[in-house]
Amino acid sequence: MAETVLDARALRKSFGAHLVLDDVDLAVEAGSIVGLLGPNGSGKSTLLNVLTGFLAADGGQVSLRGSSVGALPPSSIARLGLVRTFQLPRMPSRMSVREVLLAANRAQGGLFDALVGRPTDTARTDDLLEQLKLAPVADQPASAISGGQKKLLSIAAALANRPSVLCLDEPTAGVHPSLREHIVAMLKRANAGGVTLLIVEHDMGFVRNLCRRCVVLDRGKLIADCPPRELTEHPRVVEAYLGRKVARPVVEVPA
Amino acid sequence: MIPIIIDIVLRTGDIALAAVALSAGYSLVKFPNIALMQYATVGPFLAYLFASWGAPLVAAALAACIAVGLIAVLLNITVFDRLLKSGSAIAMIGSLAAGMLFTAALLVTAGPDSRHFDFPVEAPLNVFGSPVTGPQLLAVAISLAAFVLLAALLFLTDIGRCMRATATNPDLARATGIDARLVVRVIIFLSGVLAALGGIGIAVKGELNILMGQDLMLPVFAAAILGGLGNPMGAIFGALVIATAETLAATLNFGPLIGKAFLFIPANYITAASFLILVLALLFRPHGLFVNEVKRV
Amino acid sequence: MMVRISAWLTVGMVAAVIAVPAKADIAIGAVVPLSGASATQGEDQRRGIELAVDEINAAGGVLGQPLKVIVEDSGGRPPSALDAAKKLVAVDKVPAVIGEYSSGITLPIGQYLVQEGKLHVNIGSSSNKIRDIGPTAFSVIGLEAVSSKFSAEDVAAQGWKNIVIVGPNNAYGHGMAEGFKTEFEKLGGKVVSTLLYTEGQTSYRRELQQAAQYKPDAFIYSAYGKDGALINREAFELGVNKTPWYAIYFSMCTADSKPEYVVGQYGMDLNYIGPDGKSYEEAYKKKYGADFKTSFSGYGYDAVKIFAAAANKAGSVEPQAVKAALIEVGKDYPGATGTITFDAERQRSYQPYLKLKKTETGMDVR
Amino acid sequence: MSEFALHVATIAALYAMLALSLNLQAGFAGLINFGQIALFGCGTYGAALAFSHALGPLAGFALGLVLVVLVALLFARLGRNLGADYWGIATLSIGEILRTIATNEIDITGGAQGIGGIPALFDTGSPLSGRLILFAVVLAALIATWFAFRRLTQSKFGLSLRLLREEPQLAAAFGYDLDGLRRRIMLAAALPAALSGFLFAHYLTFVGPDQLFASETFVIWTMVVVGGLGSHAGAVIGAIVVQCLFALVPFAKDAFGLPSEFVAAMRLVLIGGGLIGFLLLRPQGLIPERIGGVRG
Repeated sequence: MAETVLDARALRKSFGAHLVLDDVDLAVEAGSIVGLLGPNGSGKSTLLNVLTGFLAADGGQVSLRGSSVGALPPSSIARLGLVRTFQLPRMPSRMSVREVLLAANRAQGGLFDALVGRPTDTARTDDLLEQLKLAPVADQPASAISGGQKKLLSIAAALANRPSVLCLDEPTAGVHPSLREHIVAMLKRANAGGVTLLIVEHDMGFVRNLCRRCVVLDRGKLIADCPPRELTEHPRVVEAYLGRKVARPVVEVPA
Repeated sequence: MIPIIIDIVLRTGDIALAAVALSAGYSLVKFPNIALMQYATVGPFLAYLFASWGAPLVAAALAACIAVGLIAVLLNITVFDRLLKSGSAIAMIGSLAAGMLFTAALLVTAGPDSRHFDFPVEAPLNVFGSPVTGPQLLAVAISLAAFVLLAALLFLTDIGRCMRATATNPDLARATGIDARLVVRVIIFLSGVLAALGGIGIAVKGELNILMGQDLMLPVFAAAILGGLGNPMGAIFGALVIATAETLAATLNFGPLIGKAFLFIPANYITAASFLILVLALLFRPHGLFVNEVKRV
Repeated sequence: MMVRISAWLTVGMVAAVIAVPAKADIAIGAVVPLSGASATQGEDQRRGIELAVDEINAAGGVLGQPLKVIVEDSGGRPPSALDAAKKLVAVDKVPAVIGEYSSGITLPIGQYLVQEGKLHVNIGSSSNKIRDIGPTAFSVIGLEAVSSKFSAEDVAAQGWKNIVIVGPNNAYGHGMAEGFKTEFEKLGGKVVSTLLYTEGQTSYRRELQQAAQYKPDAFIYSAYGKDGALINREAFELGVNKTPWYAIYFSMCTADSKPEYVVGQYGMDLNYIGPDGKSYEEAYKKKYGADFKTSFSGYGYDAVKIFAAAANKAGSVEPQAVKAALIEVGKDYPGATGTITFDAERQRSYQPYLKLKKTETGMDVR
Repeated sequence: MSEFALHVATIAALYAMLALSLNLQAGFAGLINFGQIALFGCGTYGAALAFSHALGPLAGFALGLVLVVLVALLFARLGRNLGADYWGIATLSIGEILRTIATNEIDITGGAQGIGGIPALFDTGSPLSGRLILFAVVLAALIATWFAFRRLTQSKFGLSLRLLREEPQLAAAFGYDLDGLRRRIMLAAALPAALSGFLFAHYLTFVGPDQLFASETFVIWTMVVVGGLGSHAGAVIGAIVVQCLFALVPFAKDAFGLPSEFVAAMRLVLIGGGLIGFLLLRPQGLIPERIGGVRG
C-alpha cells in the first residue's frame, strides 16, 4: 500500500440552495492515476476547484502529504506541488507560446533575479517545445493556437511546474486524435517519473488506457470507487448515467 | 434629529439617481461608466438651455433627459461596445476620456460660470420644525417617482423581465429569444435618463456648473459599489449609507463625549468620508453589502 | 519610428515658433487660470487686462507703440503655468508678466521670473509668502495682512466677540482665515471655529448646520460667486442668516445671490470709487454687459495700467528701468481698486476698503 | 527659445518617468492605477517636508521613499480580490484622500498654500547652468529607470507580470503569488514616480496639493495609451508627444489668433481625445508591445 498523497475528507460545497459537493471523501495514493467521472453537473469540476483552492469549501478538509491546505490560496497550493489544468485553457493573447512555457517554471523568476540580470534558461523550454511539436508555433501568441494545442501547452506548462500531484480537467476533450496520443504519452511519462494524476475525463477509452482506479460522482456524492472495467457493471453508475436501471448498460459517454 | 434626517434624504437624492444609473448600466454592460457623471452634468445644462428658450421647466427637463438618453445609447454603440472588447478597464478609461470631451464641450459652449434655475424666493416650509424649500421637495419627489417607475419597469413589465434575465445570463436569455441588443439599448437609454434626471434634481435645489459631475463621481461610485454594482435597487441603499455617513460626519458634535463644548470632524474632511467608505467597502465588501461570496482569484 | 516622431515634433515646434508674428508692438505677458477650478476668476482677470489694453491703446499706447498683453492659460496647473511663463520669457521675450490667481502658482512663476530678471506683478494672490518672491516682484493686490487688519477692526467695531469663520478650503481661504484670526484675537475677539468648505459642492447645508451649532455672534465668510450664491441661499433656507453675516469682499461673495438672500449682511469690499474706478466700472459694464463677476478684474486692469505708466515714465520697457519707475509711480497711484502705494518690499501697503451693509433698498456704505 | 526648450524637455522627462512607472503597472501587469499622482506626491512632499524642517535634500529623498513605499503597499493590499476596474476606482479614492490630507493638515503640509521656496538642487550661481545640471540628472534618472524596467520586463519576472495581466487564474495555477507580485510591481513602479516628484519639487521650488489633482493622473494615462501600453519606448515617446503638444498649444493660439478659451478647452480635448482616439483607432499605441520578446 503506497502512501496517501492527497486526502480530502467530508468536503461540502453549495451554491445558494444547490448542494454541489455532499460529504465527499477522496484519498489518492502517491504515484497512482485516478479517473474522476460523473455526468455533467455532478460536481467534478467543483471538486477540482475546491481541492486546488480556487473555491473555498463550505466544510471538510484537504491535506497534501499530511498537511492541511484547505485555507491556502491556490497559488500556495500549487507551490506545494498540487497543480491543475483547466477544462477550457485560456491562454494569454499577448504572450508567445514559448513565453507561457517559460513562465510556467517559476524558478529564478523573482524581482531580484531580474535586477541582477540572471539570464533566462531557455534551452530546456526549447527542447520541450520540440518534443511537443509546438516549435513551429513557439513565437505565436498563445491564444492563437488551436484548442488541442492549448491543452497540450497547458499540460506541458503544468508539468514544467514539477508537481507532485496533477489534477487535469478533461485533458483530451475536443482534441484531435493525433494530439491525443501525444497527451497520453506525455502523461504516462510524467506518471512514470513519479507524478500522481487525478483526471476528470468522459472518454472511456482514455480512462481504460490510463487509469487503474476510477471514482464516480453523481449529484455531489461519491457513488463508486473501482477499477475502470467494473464501471459498466456498477448499478449506481449505470443509474447515474442513464437515469434508470437497465439490464445491459453502455457507458460510452461522449465528451 | 429631524434636520439630520432631512439632510440625509436630500443628500441621498443627490447621489441615488446617478448611482442607480451606474448600477443599471453595469448590470448589462460590464464596466463602470465614468461618463455617466457627465450625463448628470449635461442633463441640467440642456434643461437650462431649453428652459431659456421658453419651454416650461417640466418639458425642458423631459426633453433634456431624453436627449441625454439618446447620447448615452449613441456613445455605447460607437465607442464603449468597441472598447469593451479590450476589457472592462479599457472601456472605463474610454468613458473617462469621453467625460473629458463633454467637459471641454461645455467649457466652450457654456463657459465655467455656474447658473441656477430661476425660482421665486419663498420662505421655506416648516416640516416637523425644519425648514424645507419647494425646490427641495420637488427634487425629492423627482427621485422617488423615478425609483418607483424604475422598480415598476423592472419587476412588472415584460421588458423588465427581459432585462433582468439578460443581466443574469445573457446567453440563456438570447437562447430564449430575447433580443439582447435591444434590451441593452433600453437599459443604456434609461441609465442616461436617470443620470440626467439626477443632475437636474441637484440643479433645481441649488445650481449647475460644469464641475458638478466630477464632484459626484466618488460618492456615486461608493453608493453603487456598496449596493453591489449591477444591482440598481441596492444602489439606493448605498446612497442612503453614504448620505448618512456624510451627514453624521458633518453635524454630530463629539465634544460632549470628551467633556468639551464642541468637537466636529473638520468640514474639509466631510467629502473625504465617502472616499473612505469607498475604500473600506472595496477592501472588505468589494461585491457590495448584500453578497457574501468570496472569489479566490 | 522614434526618430520619425521626434523629427516631426521638431518640425512642428519650429513651424509654430516661426509662425509667431514679428512683434512691432510692445508686449507683456499674463498667466491666468482660464480653465480648471478657478476659471471664473481667471476670466475676470483677463477682462480687466483687456479693458486696460483697449484704453491704453486708444490713448496712444506705450512709448508711442501699441501695447499687447499675451494672455496665457495656466489651467490651474503649476506645470502648465510654468510652461506659459517660460514661453512668455524665452520665446515672446516679454519684460514683465502679470498673474496668477492661486498662490500656489503665483509663487513658482514669480520666483522663476525674478531669477530671469523680469518683472512680476501679482494680481490675484494674497498669501503673505508672496512678499518673499524677490527684488523684481510687485503686488497690486493687498496681501492678507492688509485686508485682515481692516476687516478684523471693522468686525470688532460691531461689538461681535465670538465669531465663526467660513471660507473656501484653498490657499486664499486658509490665508484669509489665518490672517483674520490673528488680527481679531489681537483686538480681544475669539474665533470659536474655522470652517473651511470644499469648493464646488452642490450643497453646503451640512457645513452651515455645523457652523450654526456654535451659536456665534456673527459669521465671517468669504466665498467665490458660485459657492457664495449657494451658501447665501442655503443659509437663508435654514434660517442661519438670522445671525449677522459679514462678507469679506462683499461683491465677490454676493455677486450671484438674489438680494433677498443677503439682506442685512455686513461686509467690506474694494473701493471702486477712486478717480479711475468709476469709469472702469462703467467700461466693464459696457463691454461685458454685466456687473463684475469677481473682485479680481480690477487688479488685472490696474497692473496693466500702472505698468504702462511706469514704462512711459522710464522711456523704456527694460525691466530694471521699469522697476525703478514703478517704485516712483507707485506712490499714491490712482488705481481702479483705489490708491496704490508700494511698501519697501514692493507690495501694496494700503488698500481703501468700503464698509457695507445690504438693506432692503440697496447697499449702504456704513 | 533654448531656455523654453530646456524647460519643456525637463518636464517631459519628469513625466516620462511617471509614464514609465504607470506603464509598468498598467501596461505590463494590468494594474489600472488611477492614483498614480499620489506616488508622485510622495516624492514632492518628501522634498517639501524635509525643506520645511530644515533637513537637506538627501533627507527629503529618503522621506519621499518611505512615504511612497507605504502608499505603494497600501495600493497593493487593495489589489487583493479586486477586479481591475474596481481597483482603478479604489486607487483614485486613495489619491483623493491623500490630496485632502495634504490640503487640510496645515500644520504639517502648509495646507492649500503649500510649501514654497524649496531651493534648486544645484546652486551654481547662474540659474541656467543649475537648470542644465538638473536636466542632466533628470535625464540620467529617466534612462536608469528605462534600463531597469527593461531588464525587469525582459526577464522571467516580466513574464509573470504579463501572466498576471492576461490570465491571473493561470498565473495562480502556476503557483505565482499574485499578492506578492502586485506588491513587488507597485514597489518597483513607485520608486521612479517618487524620484520624479522629488526632482519636480526642486525644479519648480514649490509643492502644493493643487499638483495632485486626479486630472494629472489622466494626463499620464494619455501619455501611456498614446505611446503604447506595454512598451517602455512608447511611454517615453507618449510623454514627449503629449508634453510637446501642451507646450505648443499656446503657440498655435498666437499663430492663428485664436481666443484664450481655446487653449483651455484644447488641453481637455488633447487628453480626452488622445485617450479615446488611440483606444478606438490604434489601441496598440504609437509603439506596440513586442510579443515573444523574452528569450535567452
